[in-house]
Amino acid sequence: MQIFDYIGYFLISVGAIFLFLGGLGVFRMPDFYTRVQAGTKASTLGAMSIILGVGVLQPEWFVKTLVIVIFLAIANPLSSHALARGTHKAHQKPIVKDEKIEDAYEIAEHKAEEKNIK
Amino acid sequence: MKKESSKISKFFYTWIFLFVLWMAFTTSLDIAELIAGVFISFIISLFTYKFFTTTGFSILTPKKIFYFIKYLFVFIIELIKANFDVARIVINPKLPINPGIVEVESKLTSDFAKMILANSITLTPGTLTVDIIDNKLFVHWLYVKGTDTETTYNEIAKTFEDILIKIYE
Amino acid sequence: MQDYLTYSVYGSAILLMLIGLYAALVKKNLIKIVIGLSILDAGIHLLFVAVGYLNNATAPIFSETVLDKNVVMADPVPQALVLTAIVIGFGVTAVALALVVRLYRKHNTTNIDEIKNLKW
Amino acid sequence: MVISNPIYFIALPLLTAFLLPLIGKVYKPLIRLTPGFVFAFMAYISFDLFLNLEQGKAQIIQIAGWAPPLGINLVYDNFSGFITLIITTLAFIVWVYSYKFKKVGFDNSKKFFILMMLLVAGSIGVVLTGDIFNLFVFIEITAISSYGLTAFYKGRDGAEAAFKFLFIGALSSTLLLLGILILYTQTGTLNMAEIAIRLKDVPIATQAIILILFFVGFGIEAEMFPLNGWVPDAYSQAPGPVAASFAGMLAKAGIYGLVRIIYTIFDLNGIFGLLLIMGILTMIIAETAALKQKNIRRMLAYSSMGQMGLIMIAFALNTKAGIYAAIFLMFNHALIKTMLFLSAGFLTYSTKDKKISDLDGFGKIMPFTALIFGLGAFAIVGLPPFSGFWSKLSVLTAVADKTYYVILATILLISVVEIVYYFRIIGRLYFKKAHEEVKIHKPSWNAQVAMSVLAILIIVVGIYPDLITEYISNAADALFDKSAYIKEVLPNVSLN
Amino acid sequence: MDLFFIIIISIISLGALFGLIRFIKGPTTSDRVVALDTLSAMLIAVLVLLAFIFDRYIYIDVSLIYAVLGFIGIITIARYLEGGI
Amino acid sequence: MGIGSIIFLIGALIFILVAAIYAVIQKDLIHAVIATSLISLALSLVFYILQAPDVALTEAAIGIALSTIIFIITIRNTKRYESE
Amino acid sequence: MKKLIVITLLLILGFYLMSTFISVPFGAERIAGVKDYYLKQSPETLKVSNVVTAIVVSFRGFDTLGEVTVLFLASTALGSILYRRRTHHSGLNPQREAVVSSTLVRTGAKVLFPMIILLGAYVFVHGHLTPGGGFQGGAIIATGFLLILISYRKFFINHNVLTWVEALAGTTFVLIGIGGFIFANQNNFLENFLPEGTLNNLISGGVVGIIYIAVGFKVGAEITGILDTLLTIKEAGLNPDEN
Repeated sequence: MQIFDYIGYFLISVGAIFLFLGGLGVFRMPDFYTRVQAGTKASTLGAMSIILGVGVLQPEWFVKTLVIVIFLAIANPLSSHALARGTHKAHQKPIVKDEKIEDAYEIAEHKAEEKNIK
Repeated sequence: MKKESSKISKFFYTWIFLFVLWMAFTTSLDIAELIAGVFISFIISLFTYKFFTTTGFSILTPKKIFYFIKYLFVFIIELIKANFDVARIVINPKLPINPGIVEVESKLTSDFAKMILANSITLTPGTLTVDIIDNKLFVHWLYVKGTDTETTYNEIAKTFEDILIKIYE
Repeated sequence: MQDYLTYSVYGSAILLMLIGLYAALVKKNLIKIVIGLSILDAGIHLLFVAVGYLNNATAPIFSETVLDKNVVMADPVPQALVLTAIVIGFGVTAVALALVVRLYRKHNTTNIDEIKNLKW
Repeated sequence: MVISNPIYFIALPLLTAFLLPLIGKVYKPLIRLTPGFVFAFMAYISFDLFLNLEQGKAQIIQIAGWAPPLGINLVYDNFSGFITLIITTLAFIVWVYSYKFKKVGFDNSKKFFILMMLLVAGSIGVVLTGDIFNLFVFIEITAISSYGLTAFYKGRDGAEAAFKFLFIGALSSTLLLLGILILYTQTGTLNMAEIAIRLKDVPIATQAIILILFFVGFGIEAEMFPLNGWVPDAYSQAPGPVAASFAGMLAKAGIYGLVRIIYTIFDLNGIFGLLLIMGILTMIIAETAALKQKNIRRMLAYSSMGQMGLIMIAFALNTKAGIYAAIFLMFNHALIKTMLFLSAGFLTYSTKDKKISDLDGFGKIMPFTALIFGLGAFAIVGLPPFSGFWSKLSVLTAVADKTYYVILATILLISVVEIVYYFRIIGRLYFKKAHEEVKIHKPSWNAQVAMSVLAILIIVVGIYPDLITEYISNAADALFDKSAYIKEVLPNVSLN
Repeated sequence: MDLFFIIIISIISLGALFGLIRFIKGPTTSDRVVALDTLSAMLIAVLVLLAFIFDRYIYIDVSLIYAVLGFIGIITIARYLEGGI
Repeated sequence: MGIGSIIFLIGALIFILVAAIYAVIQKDLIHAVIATSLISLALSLVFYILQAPDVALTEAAIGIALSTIIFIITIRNTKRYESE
Repeated sequence: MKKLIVITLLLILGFYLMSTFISVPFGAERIAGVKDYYLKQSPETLKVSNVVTAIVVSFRGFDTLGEVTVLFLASTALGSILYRRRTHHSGLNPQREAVVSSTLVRTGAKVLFPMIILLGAYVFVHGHLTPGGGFQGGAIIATGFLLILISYRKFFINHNVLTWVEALAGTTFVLIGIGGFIFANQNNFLENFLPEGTLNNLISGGVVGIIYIAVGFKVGAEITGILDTLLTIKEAGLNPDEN
């Protein structure tokens, strides 16, 4: 069972590094949207990796760790998405480096509003 | 879109799903636990089956299960690949990014499939679903490679959607 | 090591209580006062659980791996009391916030200096 | 034995409160009737139990079948039984008074009675329980139901009063919790009798800290001096019967908890001095503040605080005579203040500000209610032949026995102040001309019955104080004899 | 083996510290919520890790519940931001 | 208690204190509420390390979602900013 | 100035508290108290593996009754302090209602809701075996309803059902207590009158599990009621005075 141990420890190490990168990403990125990108997702992967690592190390725990991972995989992107949407609706726009890239979502919202007014 | 499955199929699907989840929670084959699980999941599915699933058992054909497993693999590979991508960006002192919100058109019709697609897009770093209006996904992209629908579809959604269509449509 | 932990855990719990008390006593905003009260509650819950901890103890739950009666277990009594206290605190917070909403409807402000029909 | 068990004092009101919303769905008038049946039944049980309780004995009720230091236990002895008797009787009378309460309709009367029911249950729980943390839980129950009841009327400034109450209440209950925690760390138990045994080994400084925390915790409900800012507001903004039950039940439960802790658990000499100072401060400040009040409800509230101060002084004497006097005062204060609040509620029913000056000439307009109010005023300042006289007399003799002459003089002086402000109202009631176009609101028959019962009780006790003095002296014995309490709760533990 | 976990724990703590700094700095509400989200994901992992270190299987329930409930708090705040509640 | 747990314990305590001070001084009430949510988060870690999973669970269930939302609903019914 | 006085007072309080708590060092062995009985009695007599649950529900069950009452009281008091809408979404702010949540959140809520309820049920059914119990399970269930309430603003919680669940669960608790009064050996309130079963089994602990289930239902219904009341406060205007 040596091999499983190695896999488990490897997963835990990778997870810890990703959690660290998640924190760093949240800290370093320039605006909210990029922070969500870097932060919550890296930390989600990190968390999933650590949890699975523990599951591999302790085979009896595996099923439950899997359940946690699945919940995380459904719930965490949802919350990131909801947060991004809420922030956008609160008129906080993403920064763009390239002026040519237009905010497609804003345009679509404007269209919808115009439709409503008509 | 296909027509919805019958109530009975939906109900039993919910019931069995919840029961399996219960077994995962308890991780025990004790007879009392199993009976409690059957009972509790029965009660919960009584008032939730109407919205828990639209497909019922029709989703459980061998082909679809096979594609689902394939999807999981593709997803995990994408996840790892793109995470290292983000790691590269975060560690790089210059932060090489070119962010923007782009539009992606999806061919999926089922709400649940759209959720899976959007979650997958969100979880693969570099992209974040901001909203869905009808079949248009608005995605925040860390390094925009083009704003026309074809590029965005190919770059962001194609890998996932090819498989999802086979499962849900 | 032990002294160090004693000071840090109890000290921060007491500090947390004092911060909450400070907010509750000094702040003028009703919601801030309620936040202060909930921080005060949090501090006291922390103190309870810290008192219940014993060196090298495990949780007071006899399960698969811990059926052996010689295992050191954390004191279950403060934990049980704190469960009650948390739920009671939640109830009080809910009532307090409902009162805040009522006061706001009537006076159109959440500043206690401006609400003084009854002489604060 | 199964029917008359103290557990019903708590279990029954809780059960009824839980069931009341369902009962309302079956048949709406039952919402008003059921509480009455329950209160009547409780009053019956409490008479039955109290009259059958031998002197110096206590009935220990174990909960969940665990013997006292392990489980929670209720202690029904002469003292707690007497207070329970007062509370249950008053609960029934207040129900009679408020039976037709609320023209606003079914939903509100449901909430009112649920909150009222739980206020009664909580107060009785505070009185009966023998476990320190359980005491905290019941204090929270009484506190939250009082917040709800204080803010019950939407039109008044109830929410403001309730928030003030809640603020002070939440702070002090947190400190009480802290005191319980320190007590637990020092003694390792939560049972009051066992704490009393083990507290001997605890350093005095720690005991003092615990004591101060407890003072703060109970002081709020006992209306003790620095913590009674909520009292005038809550009393004046709450619905009439609620103010009456605050004076009759909440304050009694608070002072009961305080003296139970002081007499049964602690063994410090400094306590009584502290309580004495607090009592004097409370009394002087409250009574002088009462003199200035224009709102009758606020005046009654301050007067209530003053009476609580007097009760504290009597308890602080640490003699049997003092305790006797204090319990007698509690009894009288509960009955008379309830009566005053109930009648004042009708006197000022249709005035907006409840001002004292609005009462001019009401003696002729509402003769019955004004008479009741006058009776109450006479009784509370301690004039013979009402029951208040005897209690005041016993307080004075108890103080004189201790040779605290300065305090004696203070009490007498304060009594004069009391007489001044009460008689001012009586003067307005009977010797002033009525304002023109006063709207009056005749008390309904049930309110009249409630007030008459209280008045009759006061007069009967005033004429034959021997009716209850024996019980009160038993109650005083029960409180004073700490070792008996411990022996009853923990029969297997030898003292010393 | 202890050393391994100490290193892992230190790395995670460092990451959490960055999250805390972001939380304090803000500048907007959303940024703080992102920090909270990241921290709660870290917490879920940490709870499982600690359950392994303490070797108590039943502790995992706490982590499971955190995974389910943590995101509801975030969604609530998001709904507040978009003006939905 | 192992050294790893102690690192987390001290770290969480620092988190709690910083978040508490932040909650008190912050003028934007929403931020203050998010800070209380962070307090609950760290507090439940502390409870967990102090071998009280029951309490950690309660703190998680009540502190993280329910307590936060009742505050937020209140704020949206009143004012968001604390005035001077 | 006021701040300075408060800070000084608080520092004095803090100093005294600290000096009190120094006498009980963190983690050191304590004075022998009731906890040793509890740790012994709970697995042996009561057959409940989670000692905290045993204390909360059996040894100090009266506290729990009080605690449930506090929540019930809070939800009643909330109802009397605030007005709730009578009928289906009248008096709600139409602007807020117009901001629908995203399709993703709504789909996610649909899928996750049954799982959250199941998790809550798992937590309170296993209160005597694993961490958690009635309160935690109830809170989880309420959070599940919260998810639905914030994703679907038009979702209408049937208060009749809540009332029934709440009343029946509370009644069950008290009736189990009275059952102990009638059926148990020593005729005590809340005493266990069912067989204890074996340790670490779902069916163990006698009435403990049943009480915790009742508590779970009651807490769930109460907190859901509180949340719904708070979420649907009328936007403006109080009813005129009733004196």
